[in-house]
Amino acid sequence: MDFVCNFPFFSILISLFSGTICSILPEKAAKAVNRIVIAAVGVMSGILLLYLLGTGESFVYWMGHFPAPWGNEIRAGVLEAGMALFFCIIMYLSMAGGAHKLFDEVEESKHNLYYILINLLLSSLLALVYTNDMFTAYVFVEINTISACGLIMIRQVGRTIEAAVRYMIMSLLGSGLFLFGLCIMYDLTGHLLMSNIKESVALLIQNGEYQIPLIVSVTLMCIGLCIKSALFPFHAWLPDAYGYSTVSSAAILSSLVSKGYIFLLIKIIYRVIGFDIFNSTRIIDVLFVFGLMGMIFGSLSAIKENDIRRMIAYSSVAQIGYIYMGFGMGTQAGMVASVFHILSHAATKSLLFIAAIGLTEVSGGSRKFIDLTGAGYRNKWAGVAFTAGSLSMVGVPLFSGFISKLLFAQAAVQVEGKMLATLIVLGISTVLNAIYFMKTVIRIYATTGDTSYPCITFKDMKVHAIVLIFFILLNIILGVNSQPIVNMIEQGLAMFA
Amino acid sequence: MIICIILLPIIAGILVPLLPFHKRCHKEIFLEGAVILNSILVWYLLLHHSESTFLLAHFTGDLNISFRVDGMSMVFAGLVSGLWPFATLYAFEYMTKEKHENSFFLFYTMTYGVTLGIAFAANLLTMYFFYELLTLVTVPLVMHTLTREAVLASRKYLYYSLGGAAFAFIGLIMVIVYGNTTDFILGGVLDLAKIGDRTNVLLLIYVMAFMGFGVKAAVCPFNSWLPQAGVAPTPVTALLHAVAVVKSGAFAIIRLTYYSFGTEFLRGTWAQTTVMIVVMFTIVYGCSRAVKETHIKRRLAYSTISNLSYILFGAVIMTPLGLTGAITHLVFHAVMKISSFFCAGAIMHQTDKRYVHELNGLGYRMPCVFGIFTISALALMGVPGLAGFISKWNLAQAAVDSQNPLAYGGIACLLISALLTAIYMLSIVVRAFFPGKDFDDSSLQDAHDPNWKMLLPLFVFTVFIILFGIHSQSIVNFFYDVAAGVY
Amino acid sequence: MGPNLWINYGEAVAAILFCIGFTNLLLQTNLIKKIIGLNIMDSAIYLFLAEKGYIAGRTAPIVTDGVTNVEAYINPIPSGLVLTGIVVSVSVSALMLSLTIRLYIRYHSLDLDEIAAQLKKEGR
Amino acid sequence: MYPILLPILFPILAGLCLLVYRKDLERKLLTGITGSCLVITGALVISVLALAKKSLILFYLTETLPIYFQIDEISVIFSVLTVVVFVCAGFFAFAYMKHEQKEKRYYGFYLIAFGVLNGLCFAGNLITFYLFFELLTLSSFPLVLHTGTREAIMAGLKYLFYSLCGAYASLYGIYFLYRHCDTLTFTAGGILQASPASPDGRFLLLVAFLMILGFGVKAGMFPMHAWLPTAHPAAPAPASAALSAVIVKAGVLALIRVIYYIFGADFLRGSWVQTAWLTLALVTVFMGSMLAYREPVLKKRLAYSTVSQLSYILFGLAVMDQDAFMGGLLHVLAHGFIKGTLFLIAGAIIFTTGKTRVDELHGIGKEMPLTMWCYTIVSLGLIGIPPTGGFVSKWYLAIGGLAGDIGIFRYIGPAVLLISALLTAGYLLPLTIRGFFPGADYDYNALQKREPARLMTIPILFMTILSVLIGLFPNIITDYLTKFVSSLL
Repeated sequence: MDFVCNFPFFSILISLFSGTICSILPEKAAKAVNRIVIAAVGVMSGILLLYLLGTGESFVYWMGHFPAPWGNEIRAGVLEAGMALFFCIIMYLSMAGGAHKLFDEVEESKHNLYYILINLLLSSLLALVYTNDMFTAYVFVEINTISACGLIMIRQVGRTIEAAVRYMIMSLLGSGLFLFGLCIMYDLTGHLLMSNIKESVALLIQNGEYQIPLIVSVTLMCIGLCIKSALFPFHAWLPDAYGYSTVSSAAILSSLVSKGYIFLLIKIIYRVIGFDIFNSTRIIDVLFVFGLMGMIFGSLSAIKENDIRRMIAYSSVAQIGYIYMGFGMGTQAGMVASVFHILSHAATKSLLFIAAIGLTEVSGGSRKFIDLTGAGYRNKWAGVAFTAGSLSMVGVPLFSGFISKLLFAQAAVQVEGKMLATLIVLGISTVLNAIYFMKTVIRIYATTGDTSYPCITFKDMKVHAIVLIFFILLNIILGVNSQPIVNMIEQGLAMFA
Repeated sequence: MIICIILLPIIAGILVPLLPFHKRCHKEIFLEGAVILNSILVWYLLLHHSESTFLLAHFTGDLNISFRVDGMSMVFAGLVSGLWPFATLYAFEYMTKEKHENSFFLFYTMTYGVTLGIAFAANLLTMYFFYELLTLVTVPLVMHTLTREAVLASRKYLYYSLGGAAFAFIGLIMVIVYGNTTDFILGGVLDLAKIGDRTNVLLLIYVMAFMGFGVKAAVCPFNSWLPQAGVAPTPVTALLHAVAVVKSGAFAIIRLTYYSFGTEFLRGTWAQTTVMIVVMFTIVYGCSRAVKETHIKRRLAYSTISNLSYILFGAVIMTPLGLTGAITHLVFHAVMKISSFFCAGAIMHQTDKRYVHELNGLGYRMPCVFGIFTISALALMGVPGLAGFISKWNLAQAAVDSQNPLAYGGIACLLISALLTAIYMLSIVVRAFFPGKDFDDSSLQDAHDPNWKMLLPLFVFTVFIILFGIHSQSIVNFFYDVAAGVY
Repeated sequence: MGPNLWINYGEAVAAILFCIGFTNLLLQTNLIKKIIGLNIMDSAIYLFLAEKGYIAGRTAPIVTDGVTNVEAYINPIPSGLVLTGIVVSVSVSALMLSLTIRLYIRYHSLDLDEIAAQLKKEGR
Repeated sequence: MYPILLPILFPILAGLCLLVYRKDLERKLLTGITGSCLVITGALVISVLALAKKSLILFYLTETLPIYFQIDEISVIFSVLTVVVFVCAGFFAFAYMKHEQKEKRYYGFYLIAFGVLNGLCFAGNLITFYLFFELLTLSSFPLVLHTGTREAIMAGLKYLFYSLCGAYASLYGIYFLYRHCDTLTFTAGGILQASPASPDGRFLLLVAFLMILGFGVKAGMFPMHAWLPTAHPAAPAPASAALSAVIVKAGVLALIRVIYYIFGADFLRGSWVQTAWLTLALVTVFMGSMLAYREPVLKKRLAYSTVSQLSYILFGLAVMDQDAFMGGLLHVLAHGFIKGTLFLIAGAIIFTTGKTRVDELHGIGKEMPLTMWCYTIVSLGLIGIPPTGGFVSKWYLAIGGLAGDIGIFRYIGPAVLLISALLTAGYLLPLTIRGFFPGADYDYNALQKREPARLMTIPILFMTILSVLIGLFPNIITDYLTKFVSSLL
């Protein structure tokens, strides 16, 4: 086994321990450590990705050299490594882009805490990505929840605490369900390692035994993860949590945390239940319908919203609907589209959050649309970035959003019964997206607006601007050069099976 | 070569705010030079084009951004490149009274490149890409005055266009999935074997895509953005919202119908009936709204709505003759409408009058402008000897030839619309030239014809209106060849 | 499934308890009651796991008296899972409680709806 | 080079020059120019009719659509009428328009309309015809709204939109005809190949009906006649004369061209279209007379009379019989001269007395005896009393009607014509009676001779004489026409 194969384990471990270290370091050092860790994990994931692309096969890493079914395992394929790399990039950029806001909004003494939470979050995300063990997944789901909750409430305002409580409650409901489903699954199969469960499930299906408990178990796990990733009817906690927390948190939460759960769901679908078995259940239809409804209702709520951050948050609901719609199609192509949309949405949504903060800064800190009038002239970079993000969301070619729409639509055509519904809802949702995003874009360029607000030039916000540029580039890379990425996703999904 | 043609105006546009021009006339010379140079290049390319496809970039899978010169693109690119230098010249004079000149010329010139991109697109994806881009670069132009009205109009314009594109996108997907290729091939690219029994679904998608692209072509019920967008400066309204933008909607529909879905597949189906009814309704609807409207530019905008549907009517007849008619009207209407819009702009620029009832007696003060306006009005009505008659003739012949009873009704719609056109255009002319017995023209002492920068384009367009009217043979033959796929 | 339910009454009880906890966590407006609901829910799952791991007539998987025969003990993995679960549950409960305290200090209320109303009044 | 174009282009260009020339001309100069233009044009027309080559293809609009001119017998009749009426009414206008504003504009459009009418007469195919038909509308509506009162402008617009409406309805037909004929060149006997029974033929019948309705608008046929009574009174009197005598005849010419030269009488004979057309024509004849009978304003009364009389002609055409057709053609000439004269007289009366209503005109015959004598003579002509022009034409119409293969209309037609003739007497003669026999209470002391200026009386007199001459020597015309009419039918 190559040395590279240790990287998944290393990256989880580094981020976990650096979190602990951060608590005793001075603030500056903690920040440095945090950045270095994220970068290092990113680099490791990159190397791992290259390595896996080279070998073309996934590998299983035995923790403590206990073989299955007793030991705990880590498994790395192209998709896992790619996700890890992507998460690191987004996280790094979000941290850098929101750093200045962090100082304004969070008490001095709590900065260390913030870095701890970020590191913890990173480790839990990585664990969710890499683990091959269901119970480990559960534990890290909880860790993820706790650290995410911390990220929300680190800004000590009434709203955020309340949002954190709500987030916590919903998450606990979700993880409770997940755990229960997991227990039933364990009861049925006697295994906790994904590959072993899959074999047993296949056997059960073959023998026609325990169908109902199996379905119940899968359903419980699905619902649990849906709640946690804010699929449409379970999204009530989301706008406050994303809307009021500090900007880095919002960006990370919306683009990474919920995506971590979704990724776990993908793993469960492929590696635990088996893609075909999952598709033969009715669950996908339910997911499909909820996905479609999420696309519409999320956008409708966003149109009604009068607060730019909350609007973006609602837009997340719609975008998550896209992803679940992709699951619901029950085809390989749909899955590829969903995974691509995970990437594309992550890149775009964090861009939007970071750009929005730039716009509110030059509007007296207000996030109401009326105050944002002309903000695009006062903060040019943020304006351009927000426009780019919006266009991507609307699905203008060149940006990543277009490709994911393209993939979704192409996937939809292959599914006989769901084609028309998907295409029409896709169209309507694009119109709705156009309405609220373009409304904002026009608003920020409408008039020169209130001249009493300061203008910000490139010098005043170098880091912010550079981060935004990177985000836009990321978006365009996803949009223009999508074929290799799509190939990679396909390869990764193939490795899952 | 093609890429250079598309990029040149975009770069020139971007340079406008960046270069330090000492005098306004330097800027004018720079811009006009760039535009003329580009037009010359375009014509050179059209006359020496090769069949080959120029591949710019792979997108995903076998989707790519590529360009090619074929018959339709020759028509559209030739039209656009012919009109743009004149419109730019006109804009110089017009914009002396408006603010933010630089940003105006930035986007105005960029639009040229983007429109050419639509014209030269070799496949549906490329066209879709430039189509979206066109929306984006023209929004700032609509918003240019930054008044509340302009902001609302641009918002609406964006919603409609992007929303329409979303549905057009679905059509694109269908072509990708069920077609052999996305390239434009006259006769369509759909693979009937792949379709199987899903014909009806495909037809539904066609109708959706038609309406989607139809948003730009202001098909009823998606037309209300166009009159509102009239708040933009007149060069924009004239060139973009009478020619470049709206015609690219029609152009896209032609591409979709003839080059992607294929007329063989569509002719005689319920989809054809549906879109034809929509188009016929729009023809009459646009005109009747124009009659009711008293704001000159909005009136012309409604007229554009109706006339665009003439083009679409030709297109949905789905025969080579129909396409010929559509192309003829696409070109001729562009010249007629830009001419009448420029007249309206000249009136606004010289007198600040915006409503029809304010025009009494102006004909004697601005004889050139109103004379030209009269000619374009007559042309739009379809008086023989002017361009409009020929295009209507071709459309009607195509409709008669198609043996489709609905198309016969369409001809009736054309004629009703012609009558309404006479009403709304001639009532302006009559007011201007026959103000009534007791009219006191002392209030109009200051009004006079504009200077040469405005008049030259007008005269040139008028010459073309008459020229096309009395000698259309060669150009219509060319269009017929285009429709038959010779080029 | 009917007779199975009767035979596996332990699991049935666990499921019922889970539902009770779940409902409490979801529907109670009082934060403390919510946390209690959370604990009931978690306990139900532990009960379920313990029930599953139990084999009649054997003892806990702690080596006593040097008996290493596998037959003597129940399945150790569920027990391990329960222990892990308890740890997680404790930490989550602690976090929730601390949040509750913060909210109480700020708004002098434990009722989530009332807090929400106050927040709305605050206007941000 | 193209002599046939001269009578068309010369007045048009002259008119355009007048319009475009921005400064005001001295009145004498203006009338001089206009008058000489009129005379030159008249001479040109006559010489072209007599001398020039009879056809010309000017250029091709589209590949198979030439602008084509051709002179045949119909052209001769209509262009002679045009020349006479336009020259007379033009000279009349020099006196009449003295007090109007913007005379130059009037003469400009008048000349253009003259040229366009010549073009219309010479047009050799349907497209050329349609071109001049549209141009005629456009060049003549400024004449209608010339006075510039609100009423006049509205009347002008009404005229414009009615005419365009009709023109477009016909254009609809042209589109279809073009598909079913190889060419649209006027050919005696028609060029349509299809048989009325085939599906295409059935549709073509509909098309024919539409075209009859459409061109019928110009000819004031019911139900699209409403513009006529509005436009005529609003226009200056010479313009009304030209309008009523010639321009509305363009509709008649159009129907002749379409029915006899494109469709062919055989195609329509016996079809429902013929029945409908006959019905409409007779309804119009009767209705026009009735309305005229009830109308107190002189010019409006004459306008309704025009409505009625034009439908005499249309009836003649609709019968599709040689005699009736001949009658129609004769009536074109007779009515043209007579109605032109009547309108000029009405203008002269308005010009000198300022009175417009018939019941105000007691004793007018004493004041303007020459004028009123002319009035009486032409009135008798219109009623159809021998030996005036109207008698001959109505005679032919009645004979044709009786002989025609038109079922029950064989009886209804002549009867309606007769009733209408009675009504004509009823609405025209009261003016003569009042004018010459003002009654006992007429104050003879206040009487003053106020015969209008020579420029007015001479045209009136000239046209009166012509109308009588037609009645006296109809053979010249009928002989000229007989052969060609038989070739048509």
